[in-house]
Amino acid sequence: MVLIKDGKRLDGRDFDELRDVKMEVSVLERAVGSAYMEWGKNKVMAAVYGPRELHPKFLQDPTKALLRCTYNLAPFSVEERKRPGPDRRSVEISKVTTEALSSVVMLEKFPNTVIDVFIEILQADAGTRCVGLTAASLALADAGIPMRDLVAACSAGKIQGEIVVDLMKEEDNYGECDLPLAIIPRKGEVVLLQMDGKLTKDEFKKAYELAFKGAMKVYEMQKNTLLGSMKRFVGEGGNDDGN
Amino acid sequence: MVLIKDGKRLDGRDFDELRDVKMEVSVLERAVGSAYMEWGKNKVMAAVYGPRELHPKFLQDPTKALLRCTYNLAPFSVEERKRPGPDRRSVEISKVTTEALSSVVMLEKFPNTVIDVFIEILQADAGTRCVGLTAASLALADAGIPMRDLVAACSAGKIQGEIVVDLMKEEDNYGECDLPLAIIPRKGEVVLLQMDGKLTKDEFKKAYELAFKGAMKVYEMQKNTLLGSMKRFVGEGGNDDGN
Amino acid sequence: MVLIKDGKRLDGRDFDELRDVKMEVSVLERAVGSAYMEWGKNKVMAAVYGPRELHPKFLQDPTKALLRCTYNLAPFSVEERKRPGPDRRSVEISKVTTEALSSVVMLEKFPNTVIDVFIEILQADAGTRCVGLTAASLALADAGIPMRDLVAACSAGKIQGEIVVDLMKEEDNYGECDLPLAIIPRKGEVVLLQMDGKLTKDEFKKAYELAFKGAMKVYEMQKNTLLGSMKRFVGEGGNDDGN
Amino acid sequence: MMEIEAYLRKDYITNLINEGKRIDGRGFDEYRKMDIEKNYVDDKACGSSLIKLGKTKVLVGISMSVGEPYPDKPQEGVMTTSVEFRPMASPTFESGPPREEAIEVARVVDRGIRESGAIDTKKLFIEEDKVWIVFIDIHILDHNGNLIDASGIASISALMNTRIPKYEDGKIIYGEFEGKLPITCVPIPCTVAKIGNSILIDPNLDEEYAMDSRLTIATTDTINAMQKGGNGSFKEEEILSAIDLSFEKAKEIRKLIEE
Amino acid sequence: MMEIEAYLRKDYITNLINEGKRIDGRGFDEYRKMDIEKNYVDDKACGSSLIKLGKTKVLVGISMSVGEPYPDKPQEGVMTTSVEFRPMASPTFESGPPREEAIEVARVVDRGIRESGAIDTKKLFIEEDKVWIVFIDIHILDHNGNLIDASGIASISALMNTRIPKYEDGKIIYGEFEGKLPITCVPIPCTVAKIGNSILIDPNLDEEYAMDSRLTIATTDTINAMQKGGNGSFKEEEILSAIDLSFEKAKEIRKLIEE
Amino acid sequence: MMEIEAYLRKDYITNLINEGKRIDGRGFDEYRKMDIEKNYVDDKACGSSLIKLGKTKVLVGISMSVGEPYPDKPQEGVMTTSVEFRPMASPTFESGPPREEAIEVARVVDRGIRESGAIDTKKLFIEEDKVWIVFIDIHILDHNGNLIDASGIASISALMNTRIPKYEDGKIIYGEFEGKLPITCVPIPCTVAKIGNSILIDPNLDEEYAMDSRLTIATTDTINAMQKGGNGSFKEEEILSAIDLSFEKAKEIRKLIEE
Repeated sequence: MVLIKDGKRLDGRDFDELRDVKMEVSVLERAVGSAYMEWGKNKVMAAVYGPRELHPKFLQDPTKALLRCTYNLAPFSVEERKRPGPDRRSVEISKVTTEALSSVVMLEKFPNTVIDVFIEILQADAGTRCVGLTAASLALADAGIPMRDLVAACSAGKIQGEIVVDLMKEEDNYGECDLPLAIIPRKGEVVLLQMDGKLTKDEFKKAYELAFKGAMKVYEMQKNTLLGSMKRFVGEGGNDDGN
Repeated sequence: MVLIKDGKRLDGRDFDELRDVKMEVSVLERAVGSAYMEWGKNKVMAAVYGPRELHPKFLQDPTKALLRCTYNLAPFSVEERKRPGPDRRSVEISKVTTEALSSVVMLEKFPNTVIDVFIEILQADAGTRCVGLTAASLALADAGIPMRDLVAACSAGKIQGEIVVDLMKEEDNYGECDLPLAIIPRKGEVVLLQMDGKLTKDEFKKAYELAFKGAMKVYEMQKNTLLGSMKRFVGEGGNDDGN
Repeated sequence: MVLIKDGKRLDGRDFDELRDVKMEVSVLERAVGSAYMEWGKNKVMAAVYGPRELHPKFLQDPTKALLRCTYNLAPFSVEERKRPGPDRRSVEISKVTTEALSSVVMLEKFPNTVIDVFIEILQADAGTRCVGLTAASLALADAGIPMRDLVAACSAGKIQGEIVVDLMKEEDNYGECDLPLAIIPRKGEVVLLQMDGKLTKDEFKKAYELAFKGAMKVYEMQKNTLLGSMKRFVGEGGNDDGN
Repeated sequence: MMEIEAYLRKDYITNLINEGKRIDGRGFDEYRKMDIEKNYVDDKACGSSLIKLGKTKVLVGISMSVGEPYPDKPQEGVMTTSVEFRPMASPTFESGPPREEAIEVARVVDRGIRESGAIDTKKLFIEEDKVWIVFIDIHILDHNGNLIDASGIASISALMNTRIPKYEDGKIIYGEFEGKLPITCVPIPCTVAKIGNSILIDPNLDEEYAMDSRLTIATTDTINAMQKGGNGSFKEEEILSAIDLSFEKAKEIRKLIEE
Repeated sequence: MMEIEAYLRKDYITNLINEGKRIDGRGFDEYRKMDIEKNYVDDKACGSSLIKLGKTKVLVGISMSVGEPYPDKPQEGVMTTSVEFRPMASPTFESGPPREEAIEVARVVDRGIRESGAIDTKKLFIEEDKVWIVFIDIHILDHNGNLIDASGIASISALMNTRIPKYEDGKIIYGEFEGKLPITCVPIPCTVAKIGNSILIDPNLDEEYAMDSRLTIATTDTINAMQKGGNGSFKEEEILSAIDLSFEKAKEIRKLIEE
Repeated sequence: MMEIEAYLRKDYITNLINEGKRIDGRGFDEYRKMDIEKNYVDDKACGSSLIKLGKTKVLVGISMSVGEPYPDKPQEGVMTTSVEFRPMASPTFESGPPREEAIEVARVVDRGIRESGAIDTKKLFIEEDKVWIVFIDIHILDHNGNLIDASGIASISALMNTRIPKYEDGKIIYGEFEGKLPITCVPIPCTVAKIGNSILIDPNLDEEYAMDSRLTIATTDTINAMQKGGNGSFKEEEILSAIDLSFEKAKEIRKLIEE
């Protein structure tokens, strides 16, 4: 399958160009915090419950909260129906997502509790773990959970010998490598990194830089989204707004 | 398949005629209360345990007992072996049975406890949920659990355009509609009602009346059975009985 | 399949001859006690954890420890891969192994606790439950758990009409009967006995005696192994040993 | 288990209902605002609909695959309905296999569609031993009451916009389509709750806490499925009037989703 | 876990046994009253038997279906034995998959039947890759001790009255039958309990609480299966006398079920 | 959950590392003593290796069976990797299905082998719809740290000594072999831990308690798989130097297992 033609990718993007990204917070009623994202054809929802008491009690940690992220692919989110329930891939993604977010959430403020983060992939088109993690980070902020920073994610990869950012489905399927990355932007450090395929060290460096820059763009969007949400909130509560 | 011939059903019954029904209580040694029923070819046993302490503790309700009914179809109770373990149908029947009985059992008398009702379908021939519920009601009475009333059940349905009471297997398989009903006879109100198939509102009314009357007949049998059991009990304990 | 030729078995053994047996204790770092055995082509490891507090609490017995043996066949231990996880055979072997060891372990010394014994069959070639039980007994001794005696095991069986000791795989597959036996040697009594196949009473007596004598040989090896281990321990700790 | 707050809320709602009022100001025979976004999972699912019923949000996706028919109906396609109470939707939902509440929703929705013959399964035959399997997956995203109606309405809406993928040489070509799923009628479930002596339609979450029992009636031009739930009881006349109300409301909703 | 009352009961039983008495007055070599109702599930199962052994009640049903043979025995039918400790039967039984006690009963009953060759599985071959599967489903209804014997006796009794359904054009015609299941012999399990230094047959529930160990021996004209259970031990002479007792009792029971 | 002792140990290790020392005296770029026993399960498995990495013990066995290919790769064999954290290996491991830690080990090991193309799966085609399935079963026996490297190294070592059984008339003849499993390259995973500001290779159990995060890099002549774990973070330069270290160490280990 031809993935690059005349220096452009299948959907016309440049090598360092992200797909369209949309973000929204406070999209659910019951959850304490929530977020919705569209990223290319991906559609993802994230919700936060807690901090709440952890049961059974012997799992409680008197020094900090337990963070528990659950990544789930809806049966209809992919072309060939996915059987409900966690498979090994979902369990692994849940684990690395939990670890990435644990680096920023101030868990020490809520001993003996659990904070649950649920990520639902409603439509999947490559890069879902990056979208899910980015949305989860927004949902935590929306829930008012204190964090040292946001987590922003983006992937890079290699297709037809070229290093490009933010693979879409066809690029993921027929490409040579995928490298999802998540960062804590203020420190500029990596909290999620996975990779599979074939890369030399130099190619890795290039892919790393593209993914990093992509994540920084995502971070700006996250901040704007949360700012917008706060403005709306201030506006709604204030006297000078006619809406 | 011809279900009605010369105004009679396959087994010679009239449209408003029940199959043969047999009832017995105190049939098991270990259970606190128990009942056995034959209804047509159906053979059903019900047993009650409790009120007993509910574990784990966080499930306890300090204002009332938890009632928990479990409907189970034995593997050999149907022609094509049923795999052991609850399927979705059994889970649903257990739920509606629990709700129907919750309307009469004085749960408020036994806070923090659980009352378990186990229904075993040993041979199945249509209408098992009605038989099971009727037997469960007897077993609860046999266990001495205080109740506001008994629950009596009966189904009606539509076969070859006719509304008839108490479908047997062939009528259920080849008929157009099944409507199981359970009532609390003294108030004359409905505590279980399910239906699937096709019925106009008028047909529904007719089916409802047939099922209701059927359930009232079953109620009379229940009372006689319990009365017989009590008499036997009094008789056994008394001096004037030579048995 | 010809199992006996010129009065000798497939591998050249006499009817009352055991396969080669090797034993070793303290083979694992994390476990409190452990043992490794080779017996013919069987390779088996056993490990002991505990006594440790038993959770959930309502399982605790204030009068004694709970002993819990788990027998597990590694997927690659047999020619046709075994699916991971306990099957009914493993559950049964775990149960009879637990019962056999419960007869000697001084459970009354450790109320409210659990002692876990894990048996891993790494390569299987008939008689694994005997090897596992023998190794488990060594691991318990290695863990310093007080016992009234060791448990030693050995099987006998019938092949081509002859009663022989310690069946190997081909003999088990094509033979007429298998009889695993475990004894507490000092009392000379039986703590594990299973059998399937066809045996007259006289054949049973003969098989019983062969298995019993086999188990007594195994018992001698167990004692030597533990003695060797203790000597090594004394030697390592003492001043007069240059190693 | 119910807590003090739940009891107080139940009392409050019940008193309100006894005064003829609902907490959100609706009439007793009035649904919450219903908003249906068709083809929400536009690129991957064969059909889908996202419903917002008040603050309840349910997403239904339809997947098509090829499999074996039931032995007793060798010439017909198969439909199967699953509900997942995603833990995102409520603090009381847990990860894991569906519990009895979710199974009940799945089975009631399934019965309405199946018994009305809404899917023309005879047209889903491919060749001997091969038929289309229609998977209806109901994903509860935000639980604010009346999950049965939201699920049932979103399901039939999703089925109505479902396309059948191309099938060639024993393989499904996802992303290419051969035609629409044949739908013969539009079954709509309507649920009423009984609180005290009042019957009201489309209970919200607070009203579900307060209700003694509920009755769902799925209709096309006939009744196709009924399900009573809850620990309370119904009088005959209550049932009959609920039937009338169900036929009437179903007509309105049918218009909405046929747009 | 054992409670005070259980300890007291155990003491009481043990003392009684030491005095040569059983709590229900039986001799040490005496079974409880045994009552077998054949064809209990007369209309649906292929075979069945309800046994009452004292107050223990076990129902065994036999189902027949068509499936693949084991690869190493391509010409033979298959049998499989399952036991369910229904929660109805005892306050200590729970819903859920069989636990180790139930698995042990299933496997011991299975071995007695399988190793004796009681079912002539070679006659259950249909055609290449198709053989009859015989499902033995043991349903414990009331647990008052000695479930192995009750289950094993009811199982062989049920097998003896099992009919093979008609099989035509690749389909089983339930309700019509082609003949009886071929049974070659009648394996009977006998269980003794050891309490103190006494060996007694057919322990009831109280005696099971008090026993140190038990030994089951399933026999036809030879021994076919043995299983020692419990935390205690047996002497050789105890085992040998249990074998004699098992052969003798099996003869009596065989007469009863062959009636 | 972590206990006081764990915190103290973590402190102790961290301080030591900050002083440039490791608890077992190794250099930061030094593996523990590695001992590989090939063909450990010599008589039953198709291939196997027992690795001792310091006091960590992992046994990998390879089983071969015949099954269907993946629909999208009908001409290629299949590999599948499973890890069992046997409860024997650590007081914190429990019986039951693999938990997330075990799944992560399995998936990281799997990716290193799969992405490097180490198994020439195209040579595992048998006939239409029939290919060899290669089962890699990783059995953790004694957990003293760095399970990913121990598992990955033992896996490729086991694969390198795996033989393909004979396959005749649709049946596998176990015990007879047709040739060796075709292996094209030797992927080796190397794991570094970050403790404070130090990066050190092959963390032992104590160091795993103390580490903030870890990074695994599996290499052949290119990088084939990477996995960051733990709640901490990595700087770019730390990742780049870990890559260099991984290439270098993999070469040494490759020699060891190719012996």
